Amino acid sequence: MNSVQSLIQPQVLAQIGFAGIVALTLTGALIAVFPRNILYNILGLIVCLTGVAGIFVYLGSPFIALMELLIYVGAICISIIFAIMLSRPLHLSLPKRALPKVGLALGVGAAVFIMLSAIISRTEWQPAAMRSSDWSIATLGAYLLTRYNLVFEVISLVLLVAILGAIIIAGYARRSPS
Amino acid sequence: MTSSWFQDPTLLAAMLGALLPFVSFVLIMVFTRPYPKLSATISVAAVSVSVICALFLLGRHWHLEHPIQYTTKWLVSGELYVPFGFMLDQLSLLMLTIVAVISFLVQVYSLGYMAGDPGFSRYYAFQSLFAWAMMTMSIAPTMLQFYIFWELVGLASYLLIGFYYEKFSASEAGKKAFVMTRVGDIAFFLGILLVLLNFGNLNILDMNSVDVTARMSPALITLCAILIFGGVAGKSAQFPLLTWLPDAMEGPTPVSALLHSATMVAAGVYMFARIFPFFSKSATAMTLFLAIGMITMLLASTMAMVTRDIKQVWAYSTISQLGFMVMGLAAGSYFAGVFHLTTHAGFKALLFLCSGVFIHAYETNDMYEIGRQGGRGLKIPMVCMTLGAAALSGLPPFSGFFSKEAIMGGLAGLHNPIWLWGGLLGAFLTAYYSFRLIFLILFPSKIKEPHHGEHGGHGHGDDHHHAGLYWVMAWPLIILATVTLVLGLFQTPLENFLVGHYGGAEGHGGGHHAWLLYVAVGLALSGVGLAWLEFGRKGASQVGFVERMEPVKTLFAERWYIDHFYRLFLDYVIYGIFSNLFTRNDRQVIDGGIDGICRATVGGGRMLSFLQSGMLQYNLMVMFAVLALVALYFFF
Amino acid sequence: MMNLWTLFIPELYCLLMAVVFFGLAMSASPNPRRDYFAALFMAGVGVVVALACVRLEGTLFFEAYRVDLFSQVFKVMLAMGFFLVVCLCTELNGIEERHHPEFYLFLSTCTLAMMMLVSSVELLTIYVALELSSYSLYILVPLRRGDGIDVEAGIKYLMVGACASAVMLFGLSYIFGVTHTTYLVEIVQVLPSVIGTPAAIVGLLLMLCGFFFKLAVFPFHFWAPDVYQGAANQVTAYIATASKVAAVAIIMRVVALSGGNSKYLVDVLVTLSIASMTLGNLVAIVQKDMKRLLAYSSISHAGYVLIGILSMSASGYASAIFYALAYLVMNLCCFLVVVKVAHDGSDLKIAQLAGLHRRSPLLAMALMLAVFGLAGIPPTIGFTGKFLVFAAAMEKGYVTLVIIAMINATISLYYYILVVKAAYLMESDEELPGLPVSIPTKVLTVVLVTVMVVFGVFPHHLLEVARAAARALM
Amino acid sequence: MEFANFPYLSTILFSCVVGLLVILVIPAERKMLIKWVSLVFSGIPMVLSIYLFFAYDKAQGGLQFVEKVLWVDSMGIYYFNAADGFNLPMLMLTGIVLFTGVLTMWELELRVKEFFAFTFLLVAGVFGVFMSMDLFFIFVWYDVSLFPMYPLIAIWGSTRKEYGAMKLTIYLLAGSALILPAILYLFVNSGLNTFDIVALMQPGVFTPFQQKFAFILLYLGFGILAGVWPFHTWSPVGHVAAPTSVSMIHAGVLMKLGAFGVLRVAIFLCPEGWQYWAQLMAVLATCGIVYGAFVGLAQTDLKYVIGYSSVSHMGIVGLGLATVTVDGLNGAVFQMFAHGVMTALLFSSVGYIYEKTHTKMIPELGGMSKIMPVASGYFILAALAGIGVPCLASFWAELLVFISAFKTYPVRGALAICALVVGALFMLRVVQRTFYGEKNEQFEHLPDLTFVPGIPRMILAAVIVLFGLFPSVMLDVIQVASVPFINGLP
Amino acid sequence: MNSLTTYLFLAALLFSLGIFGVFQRRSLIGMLIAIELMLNGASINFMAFNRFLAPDPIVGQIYTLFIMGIAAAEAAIALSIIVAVFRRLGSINIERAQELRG
Repeated sequence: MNSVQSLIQPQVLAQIGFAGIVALTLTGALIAVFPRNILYNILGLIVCLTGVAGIFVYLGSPFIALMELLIYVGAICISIIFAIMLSRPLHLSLPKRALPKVGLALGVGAAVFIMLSAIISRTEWQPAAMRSSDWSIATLGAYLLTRYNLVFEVISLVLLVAILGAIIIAGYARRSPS
Repeated sequence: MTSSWFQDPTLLAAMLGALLPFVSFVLIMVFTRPYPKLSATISVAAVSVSVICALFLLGRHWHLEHPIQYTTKWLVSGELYVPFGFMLDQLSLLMLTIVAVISFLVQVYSLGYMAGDPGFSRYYAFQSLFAWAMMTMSIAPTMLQFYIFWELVGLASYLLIGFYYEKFSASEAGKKAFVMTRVGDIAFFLGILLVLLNFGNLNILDMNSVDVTARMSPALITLCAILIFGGVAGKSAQFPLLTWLPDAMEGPTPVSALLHSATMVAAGVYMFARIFPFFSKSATAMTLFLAIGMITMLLASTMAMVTRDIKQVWAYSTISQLGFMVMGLAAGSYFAGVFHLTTHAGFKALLFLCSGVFIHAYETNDMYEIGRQGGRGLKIPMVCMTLGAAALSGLPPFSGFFSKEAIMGGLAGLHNPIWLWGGLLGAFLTAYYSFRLIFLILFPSKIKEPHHGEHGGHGHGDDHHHAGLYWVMAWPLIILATVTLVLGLFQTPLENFLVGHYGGAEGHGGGHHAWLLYVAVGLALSGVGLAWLEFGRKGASQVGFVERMEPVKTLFAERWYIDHFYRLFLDYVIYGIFSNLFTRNDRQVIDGGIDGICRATVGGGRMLSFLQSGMLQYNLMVMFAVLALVALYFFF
Repeated sequence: MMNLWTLFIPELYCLLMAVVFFGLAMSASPNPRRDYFAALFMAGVGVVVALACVRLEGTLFFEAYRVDLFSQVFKVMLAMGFFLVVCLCTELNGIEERHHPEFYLFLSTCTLAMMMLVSSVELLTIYVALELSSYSLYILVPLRRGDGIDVEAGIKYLMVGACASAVMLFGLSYIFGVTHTTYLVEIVQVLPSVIGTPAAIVGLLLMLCGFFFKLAVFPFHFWAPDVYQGAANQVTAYIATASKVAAVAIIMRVVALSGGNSKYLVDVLVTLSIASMTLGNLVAIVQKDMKRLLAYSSISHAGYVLIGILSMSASGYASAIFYALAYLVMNLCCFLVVVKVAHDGSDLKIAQLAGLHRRSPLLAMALMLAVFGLAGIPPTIGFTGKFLVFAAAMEKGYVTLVIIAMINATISLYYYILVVKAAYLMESDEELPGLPVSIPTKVLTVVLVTVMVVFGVFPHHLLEVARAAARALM
Repeated sequence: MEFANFPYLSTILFSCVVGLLVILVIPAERKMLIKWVSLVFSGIPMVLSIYLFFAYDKAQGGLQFVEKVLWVDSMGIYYFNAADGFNLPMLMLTGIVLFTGVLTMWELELRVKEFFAFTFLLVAGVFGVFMSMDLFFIFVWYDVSLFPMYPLIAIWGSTRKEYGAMKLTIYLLAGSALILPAILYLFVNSGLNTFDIVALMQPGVFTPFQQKFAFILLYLGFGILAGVWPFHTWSPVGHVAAPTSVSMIHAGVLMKLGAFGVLRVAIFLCPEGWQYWAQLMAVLATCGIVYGAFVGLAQTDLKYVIGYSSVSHMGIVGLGLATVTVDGLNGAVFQMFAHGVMTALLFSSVGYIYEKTHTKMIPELGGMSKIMPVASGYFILAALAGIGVPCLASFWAELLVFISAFKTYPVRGALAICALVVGALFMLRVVQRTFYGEKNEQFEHLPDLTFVPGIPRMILAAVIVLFGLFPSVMLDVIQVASVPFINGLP
Repeated sequence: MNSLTTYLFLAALLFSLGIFGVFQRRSLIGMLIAIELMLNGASINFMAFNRFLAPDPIVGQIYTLFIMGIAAAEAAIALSIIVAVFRRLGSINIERAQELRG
């Protein structure tokens, strides 16, 4: 009983939830990376991104979590799926694995991870002396229109360029020569 | 100095005499090469002026008290001061006169001998060059100037030996002469460098002064003397550098007469005499020179006994006489050596010019052949040559007799009798081989009959023209013959003139041993007699006693295999080992190394370009691996 | 406020250009001449505008954007690069005619992005500007009319670029974590004190990766040869020149953050610099394709520029600025020849240069000078650049580095000479007609050559500008 | 402008540059015009350089005809030209060889415009190095003089020309890979922020260690161009490949650039380094002398022979520099001059023979004296100069070098002197095989050198003989520089 | 457990997995997906620093927001090029794209 009660205590629940979300994220990531079928990968990515959204919630920003779901899961993943679906045979090709390559990739990936872990563990992360606790979305909006005004403008240009480019490259102009 | 240019006749004469031939050389080379007559005229005119100047100087300074020196700056570098100038003393005046006179005679003779040769102008240019170099050398005030013109004399010799450059043997002989004398010259150069560095001065008078012993240790003097003697050995064809001289006979005969008997090769002996006091400060060196002189003399005599080539005989005899002079000087008889040099110049030039007439007439060098073709028909040369041979053999009353006796006297004054015996043996051999030649031409075993006339029948050009040429050649012979006849009588005035200077230098004449006189003449006569027995008398087999002993003959004919040794040395050591090795090293190690580096670089590029395999993912792996490594480096 | 907007004029002008081309892209019928002249005119004006603004100073957008001599000098270079690339577009045969307006459009946006990049002093702005410039180029590369190597080049470019930008982003996050700020001004104050901590230094390093990618420094160079070869000649010219210049600028800004007292960072930069030089030069030796060769040469030049930067002194930065300009001019000169010789827009093999001295002596001479300039032979600006860079490194005592760099320069000479050999010695197999070179092109060539030589011989004024700019950076 | 301040040196330099520009403007078809323009613009430097040589005030000494303009303020770079006893002979040499080189190539028909343009570029660099007193400019001119070699050899050359050209260019420019770091090292460590040699050569500017370090870099860097053993292999290969006038300029002048660089930069700025490394220099130089002579013995290509003789002769220059004495310096500088003229004459003569017979292989020639006596005569004269025959210019140089070398390094000096025998052997061997002996029938019809084409050879021959007879004309000038320099050594 | 380093490790893991994916997936789309993972790793870092260290909790969020925007643009361009690659090469296997090499 005690143990059950302790289980439903908020911190413990939070811990369990956190663990679950981390597990979800990592599982999703693994699925996104390992299987050879592209559709599994994309589903894995969706799972993973959902997990990341959950982590964002844990990090105190439900707004960003929402955005994550909206933009990543909602837009990016969907566009990938569309790309796969629109170009019919894209998902049919299942390239074989080459073990040496996987091994090498694993090695380099592991090396990078070890390097990052070393950095993380060896660094003394100092919090800022003065910390504001203003998490409101209003402030966020205000920031976007003041300090990050330029970036905000520019990213629209980025998106415009990307869309234009996508249209030109993949769009009407590119009929395959055959 | 400049003010006295025209006021001082001595200086003017010396300058004119020494420099005019150079002017003539330049003029001929640059302007008058296409006009042979003009070239010859210029050259002969120049050398005539030189003769006049030389004789004038000799006459003017017959009673010279102190050497006259004129120097001007030639070059200054730091502490080093190289003057150019003239130093006139008895010895140089004598040498100047000898050179000028013989040059003049030879040039006149060559007017006939070289007539019609396509290289006529060139010949006279080189003759002028030689005259200039030799005369300037004779009157050089410092050893450096001496060395410089010594080298130039060598150059002229090279050019003249190789005058008939189409002939391989001629150009080869020229090269050999140059390189071989240069070996000696290097030693000479090192020697004077040592003197310069230790003594600080190369002025001949200073070197000859007693000062030297104060500034240089005896060992050093010995070393310097031996090194400088290297030059003598090279130029005067002393052992072991003697083999170039016989080959040098490839040049035109007048050249042989001028350079390779009378003047140039005597330069070595002249230098010996020039710094005689310096040399005589080292007893060790003097003994060594004595030995070298004797070896040279005997070796050359043996070689002369077996050759059939008329010029070769005189060439070997030249070597042997030079050896004899060196012996004389090394024995301390300053005057005897120089006197022999003087007389030798006369009779040896005579001998060569005579043989030149024969060679010109019969177009062969073989004495048997000349005899067979009626060589004795050429009266003037025949007579002159006999005179010369007699002088060479030291028969009285010819000049050679006097000078030889002087040297013998010097040798007799030495403690060790071996030198004297060597000298006497040499005298015997000399007489033998000279008269071997004379008798072979005079009394050939059989004569081709159809020969007539005095001037041979090989006929190019008409007779009249030919006769003119013959007389052009004959006059110098007559003059030289006269000199040979009378020069011996001038022994005492010459001795006074020369030795007065060095104040009765150490034991010049030695004692006059009367017995020596008889022994020497007797030996010479017995040499002549032996030659008569074997070659001269009727029905003689005309085969010498040496020629009967095949191995000895071969040994002599092959010049004691000295040349073979040099050839082998050159082929195997210089070409085979050094040159070959270095060349290979150059191509394969040094250049190959460089090329190898280049190839390795390109190869490295090729290897690295495999990184860019087009496999994007491997490239990315490299990228991240490097990144990880770089980051890891931070932790260590 | 009016005053503030004037600071932004060059960027605004680029934006205006982009808008104009956007408008042109809307028009139904392709008209290359019109597009070309519009571009030429506007780019020319752009140079004037950039020059006019060179003396401006100030900050914009809440300190996120700084206009100073440093940034303005680079903006002038970018505008010039843009203009010169447009000059090369007389025969834009590598790209389909109806895409010409888009081509100019993306060039404009890319220039705009780079101008913002050199002025940005806030990490996010830098990042976004960098991405904007990259995306424009990603799109430009596969625009080529061709046989498929363009898309291959495009996807490789994009993949490497995306990885690099992800790495950079990761680095940014560490910087943010360590310094708690994203403003360079504040980072500069904090970072030197914490430069010893792993996160700071590795963060800085990872951040640099994104710029190294732009500059094609080893090991981020893999895209360069493929993209140079795969992209249309004019696009390659742009990538090889303007984008490199911007990368140099931003690397300088970032390296300046470390305050110059991190031995580790210097070591890393030295290593990368040597590796870049060596790899670029060695691999260039075996190249057959002119643009590929230039790609490897640009990799090695990235190494040389890094030498100036890693000196982390005023003279070092000044030399790097000078070098960047020199590189811009010389490379453009090379590409001018490439574009003119391969006027049908195809790839240019080195062997195809054969007979150039006969076909067009002027171009041959320009090529020779440019190539010798790249090799660092006086009296070209390339030599002066190298000289300054090495002098700066020597001041810091990096003797070995300078010697290695000089040896590399010698190696590079080999393949540059091969190019000269092709142009001057080889005779083409078939009789090729003379290359018609129009008057404007001649003028352009002569101007470029003159600039190369004159600034090589009289570097004084240019050097003063570079030094002033470097002081502004510090 | 006052006459006394007339910028002679710049005029020399710029007549080359202007010549280059003018040639670039003339259409390529007008070959005769181009040649005449070249002649005029090469004549100006020759006349001026000879004038300067004789106008130099020996009593006053030091630097004269100084032109100094601040060039790059922040780096302390000056456009600083001046003449002293060391560079006047070199300037004169360059003037003479350039002029004769242009005349030698009078018959050229192939790509005339480019040829003369490159030649002028090359020579401008050479003049620049010789007259400049600023490290930066010395390096600039040095490189400028090197890279035109590539096209000059590769386009107009002969045997294995591309290989030779590439090797030569890369090898020589590799030398500058050592020079530039050294120059920068000196610049940085002086703390004076100037490239002005006069300022940098003040005593005490550099520590002994710095001098030693910089000196060896400079010595090796410049030494490559000077043909220092074992970095000489570019020289034979390059010479064989190069066309006549380029060989002349290259062997005659360019190799001197290396030796001059050692003198002007390395020795001037790092005298202590010089003394420290002199032993090594002497060893390498002696190796070069002996080695060059021996390898020359085995060659069958006329130009290879000359190439190796250059190695040997430049070894003499090196030996002179290694002695750290007045005589050595004098001899080295004189030898640079003498060897320059001599080699130019050799190449010029070989060039003529090659042009007519189309071969320069010794076994294929023979008896050339019979066929072309004048051309052969010039070769033989130069060859004789090469083996150190007295009263030809190089004799004096060798004499001085050997005297000082024998004094300083007896063994090495003696070895080098002994190599003279080998040198004589190999030169005479060449002369014998090529010019003497039976004439080769197939060349019988070939014309000899006539007067007008003979002019350049005549000039060179005259210079050899004149300076051989009157060496003090040259040495008095060199003395003015060398004596104070050696006396000022720490 | 719920500490800064946990998040950082998670981010590093995601990042490394992304790298691994980029290396070993031959499908271009697979690589694109892996790159998204890398970007998310960075995002988590930002959010974590934002939560635990930063003085102003807005900045990290804004970064994350912008990363999403950039990622979207990137995905759009990448996908369009991938489609073009597919049309040209008939495959989206990166190993087919090997024409450019050396």
